[in-house]
Amino acid sequence: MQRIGVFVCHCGTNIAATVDVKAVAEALGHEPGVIVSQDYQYMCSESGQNLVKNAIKEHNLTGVVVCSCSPRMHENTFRKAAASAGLNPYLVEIANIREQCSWIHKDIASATEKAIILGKAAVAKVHLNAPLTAGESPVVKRALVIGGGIAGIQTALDIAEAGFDVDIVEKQPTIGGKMAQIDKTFPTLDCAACILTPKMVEASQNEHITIHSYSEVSDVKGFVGNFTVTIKKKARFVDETKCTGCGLCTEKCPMNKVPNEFNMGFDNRSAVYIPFAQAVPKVATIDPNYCMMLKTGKCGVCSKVCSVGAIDYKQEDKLIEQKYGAIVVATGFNPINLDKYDEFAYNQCPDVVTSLELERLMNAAGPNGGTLLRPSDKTHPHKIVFVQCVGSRCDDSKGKPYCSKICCMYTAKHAMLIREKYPDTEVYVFYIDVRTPGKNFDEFYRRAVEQYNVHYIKGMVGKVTPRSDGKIDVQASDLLANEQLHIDADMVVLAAAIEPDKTARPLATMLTTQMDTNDFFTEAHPKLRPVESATAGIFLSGACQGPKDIPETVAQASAAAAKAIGLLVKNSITCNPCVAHSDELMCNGCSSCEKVCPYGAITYIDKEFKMPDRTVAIRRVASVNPAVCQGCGACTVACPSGAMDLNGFSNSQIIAEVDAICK
Amino acid sequence: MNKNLKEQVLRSCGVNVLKCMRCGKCSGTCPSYDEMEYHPHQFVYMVERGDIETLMNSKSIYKCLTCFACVDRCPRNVEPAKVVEAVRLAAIRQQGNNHMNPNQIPEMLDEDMPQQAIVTAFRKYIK
Amino acid sequence: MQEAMINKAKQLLADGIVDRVIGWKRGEFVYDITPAIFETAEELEKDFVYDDFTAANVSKYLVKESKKEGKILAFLKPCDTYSFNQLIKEHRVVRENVYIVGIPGGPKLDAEKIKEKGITGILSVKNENYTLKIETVYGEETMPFYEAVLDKCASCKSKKHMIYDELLGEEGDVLDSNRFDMVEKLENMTAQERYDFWREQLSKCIRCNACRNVCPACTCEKCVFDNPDSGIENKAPADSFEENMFHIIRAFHVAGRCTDCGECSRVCPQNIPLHLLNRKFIKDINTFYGEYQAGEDTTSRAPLNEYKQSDCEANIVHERGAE
Amino acid sequence: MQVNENKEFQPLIVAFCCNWCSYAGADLAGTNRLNYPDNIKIIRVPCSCRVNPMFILRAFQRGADGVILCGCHPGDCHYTSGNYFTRRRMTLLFSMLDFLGIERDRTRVEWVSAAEGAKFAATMNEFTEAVKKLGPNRRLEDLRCRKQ
Repeated sequence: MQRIGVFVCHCGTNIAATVDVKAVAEALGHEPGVIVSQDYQYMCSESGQNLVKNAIKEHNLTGVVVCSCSPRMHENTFRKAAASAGLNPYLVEIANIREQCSWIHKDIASATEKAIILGKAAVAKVHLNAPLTAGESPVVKRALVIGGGIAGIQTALDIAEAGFDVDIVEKQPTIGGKMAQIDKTFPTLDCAACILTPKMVEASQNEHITIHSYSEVSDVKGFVGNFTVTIKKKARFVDETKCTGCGLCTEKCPMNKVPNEFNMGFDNRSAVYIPFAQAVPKVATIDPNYCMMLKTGKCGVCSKVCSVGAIDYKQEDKLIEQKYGAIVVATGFNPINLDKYDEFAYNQCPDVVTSLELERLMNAAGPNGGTLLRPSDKTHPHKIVFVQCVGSRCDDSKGKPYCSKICCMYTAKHAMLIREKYPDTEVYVFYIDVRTPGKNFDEFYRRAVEQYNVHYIKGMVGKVTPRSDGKIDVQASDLLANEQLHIDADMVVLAAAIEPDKTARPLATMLTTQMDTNDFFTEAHPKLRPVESATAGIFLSGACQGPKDIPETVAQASAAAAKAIGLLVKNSITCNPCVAHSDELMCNGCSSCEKVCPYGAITYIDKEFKMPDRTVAIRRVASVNPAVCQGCGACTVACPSGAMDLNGFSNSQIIAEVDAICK
Repeated sequence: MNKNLKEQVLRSCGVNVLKCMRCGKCSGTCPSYDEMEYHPHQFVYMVERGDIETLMNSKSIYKCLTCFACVDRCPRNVEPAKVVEAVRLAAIRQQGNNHMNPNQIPEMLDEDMPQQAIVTAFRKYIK
Repeated sequence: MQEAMINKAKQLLADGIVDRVIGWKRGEFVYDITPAIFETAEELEKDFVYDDFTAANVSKYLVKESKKEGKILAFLKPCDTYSFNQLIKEHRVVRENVYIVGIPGGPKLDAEKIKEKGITGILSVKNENYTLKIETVYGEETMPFYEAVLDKCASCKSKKHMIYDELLGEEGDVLDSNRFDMVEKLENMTAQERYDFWREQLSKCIRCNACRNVCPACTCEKCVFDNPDSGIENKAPADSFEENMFHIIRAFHVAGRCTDCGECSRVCPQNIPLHLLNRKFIKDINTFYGEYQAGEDTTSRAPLNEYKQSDCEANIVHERGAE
Repeated sequence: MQVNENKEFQPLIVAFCCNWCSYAGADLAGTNRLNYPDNIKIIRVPCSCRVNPMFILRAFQRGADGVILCGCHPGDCHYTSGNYFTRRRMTLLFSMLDFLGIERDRTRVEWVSAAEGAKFAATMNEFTEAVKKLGPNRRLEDLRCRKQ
């Protein structure tokens, strides 16, 4: 038998002025199961709470209904009060008779009548409330960072700093990412390598950090605090533990005409290679697409010259399984493919390059040793045209709809560096808008214009035509001068839009995290939870979440680390008990619920059932992980059999409310 | 500003001029640029402002080659050539009573007249 | 065809490829053909039937049968293969335990339509050049074949098998059907006319649950209508609302999963055109969210388990024309 | 439908509001003292996607004259995608009710954010008016309940 207590709050005159609280208490006192019904001036005050607590103890209540302000205001207050009096906090229901009754109605009779109905609905619901206990689930004290660019490195360093083990998975043979390819950074113009490589070394030397380079995540199972991740270590045909990174093999390898991707294909590397001098880990990797030994079985030079015997042509891909409490995604970005923009002649003319290619052309460790030369004839360019917004800010059919954010600043940087080093070179920048929000950013851009005399022209380039004399005709409109220009340039640099790495989408599927239509990971809340994904325990770091420059990336990386640390320091996490649960006897295992769950909280197990005829049947049934479920209830409606129900908002509870209201 | 005219032009070209981000790529790409008093990006902007009579009175509307380079290259699919065509059409429609009246058709019909000629006459007759 | 099927079944049994066969056998009347399990060549010879009245979709039986030991042979018509595929998608059947032989489908006949012509006491029905020669206890009658075709066959959507291990006869094509004509006709009526139409139809419902029991999408371990906790449990409608509710909820539960096999209407003893409710959902799904045919494949997401950010708002229903 | 001339018909309207946006929007309407009719009775659900078509039919069965479902704006769902599923489900359900000849103005989905107290009140005023015009729900009601 239910023993329910009803407590009607006056809220001073807030409620009592338009609702006859005594009448409400009186009416609700006659509801079935209600054995005590009281009203009080301020129910949320200490004495009000004591009234509730005493009634719970005195009448041994099995449920409490408080008719007061919005549950968003004081539900927790009364739940805590109930708990302290020994009643399960989830046996408390609130009827909102202030915001949704007394404050919006003027007529006392009808407001009182409505308040009674709302109270009856709450009483009807509380009849069906079940005591709920928040579950706990342990936290594995280890984090995984996917991607070893500056974002991943920073996140890993910060997590390691807090004393937790952290693994970095990087698909390239070395960590470092895009920043390793960059020459100088804006707006300070310090050397990217000089600030990045110490961090790479720090990461490799940190006792808490394990770097899995040349590896990929191939499977993710589990949930917040307890992920099981399978990492595929691709065969590099070199024993990492033996290789000293001396580089002798790379010098002796006869297959030395492989386009060097680190230098954007402007020079060559050998089939066995170390991407760049400061690579971490500094270990050679054999490229199976080019190695003669692997392809034809004839060669073996590297194995002969290696003094430590690190070369192993028989090496195979290896799968490692590891448990993690938190996962940070830092998969970064790539410039888009420019094939569909014929008008810029990128595929026709070697002297039309992307900005990232220009970084390598200007880099001291690049193909020309830091001297800027035209790729076609290795001559010094005297006129360079920069084109902004190539593929950014486009209609969906023409490119990326978003602003790539970093192009305005790096173009100003390039223009400035070129003017500084080669004052005889004319530099033109065609822009639509110059966007420089950031500390010292606009000053930087103004310096390019005022101090370095870079010609900024408002207008988009319409057509780039390579001419037979080696010059490049750039046709554009100068919108402010209202004229069409032709510039005979020596080089054209395209600020290509950036997009998330191609590995991001399959990864998002494995992680059950959400992505937007551009394949950027979606944050749990755009304002308040910008570094967390909607899936608990998965955090976002760097450009995988949206275009970012280096300082923003590092800031977000540290923020993601802080969030991950906040999770890892806990021994266990308390779960919201208002979660979905499936009645195994009714579940069909049809997978509808799994499809609508935004958190990947539902899995299926094959379970044995004893049938009435004493046989045993194995049936596929859904099982909800209460640590992952957030309690939205999408699955409860997707479930055709009604096996899926939600604690705290069960089908029968809501129907009881409907019935009470519609009586 | 002539609101009806603007509406007519927008309806006949089917272009959403508000999509324009003023990059000027259309004008940067236009082969007739130097022949035109008003350039493709100005067409889009002036139609948006409703300043259509100026365009109609300009020779620019006859200088567009309808090569569609601007349509092809516009990053935001605004399709400026269609706007130019629509203004040109608006100008042609207003050139006196140069439309054939449907009532005039029967007396002009003869066996040999191709169907297409009749349809075309609605647009360009007399001119 | 029947001969070829019996031979195929006997051969597969003899070769040990399958252990059982699900087919059909005749009941009390010639037109009373129901699914049945055969385990030996003798049983097949004796009772296996496949004729113009063999319309029953055996896919649903495979939910149970495929979980038993051994492999079962199932003869599936094109429309049945959609149901089977959908059941694979929902993990309701064990694909490995079923050997599917695709057979040509209908048009199948509706005994009710023959009886409507006043022809009773039917002893046998023969199709001779699309004229039915019907032998009755009162003598021989004839009627045109197409006047006796089942409604579901008259608006057939596909003659192509979506899944099979082996095919008997020729493969057909997906058809351009007129199946939404009646839905459209109803949509064009006024709300009052629609209301009257459905009241008249649904008030005939006797809640025999035939539609639910035959439906290959209704394979729940326990139906919400049998579950006291669901809040809508009811065994028999007490009033007009509950008549409506059962069919609305049932249609909603199979929305996006219904392959439009038409079995619900075929088995309804009261001749309620239940398939129209399902087709309404299919038509809406096609218009609002793009063409979708349940059972066409085994992997795609059902429209109700998916969304696009650009989906239309629910008020599209209110904006569609006047009442 | 005839409306009783003497006494204005007072419809019973059930509003399902998601906890994070619309219920908070309703609270805001209250805080700002924005009136809307007492015909509206709100039921709190965690997300609009928790609302089962059965609940809506149940409300009609028990004598509700209108049901309105409020959730976060598309893209703002607290659970990221719940309201997108709601939108599809309710579109199809409402279309089906319309197909059965139930007056389409008895059902509605409205997106109300936690900041849109004014919109909440306006929506409820408007919806109540619309349902009042339709009169009592005769096409979908449980006769047993009316008899009492």
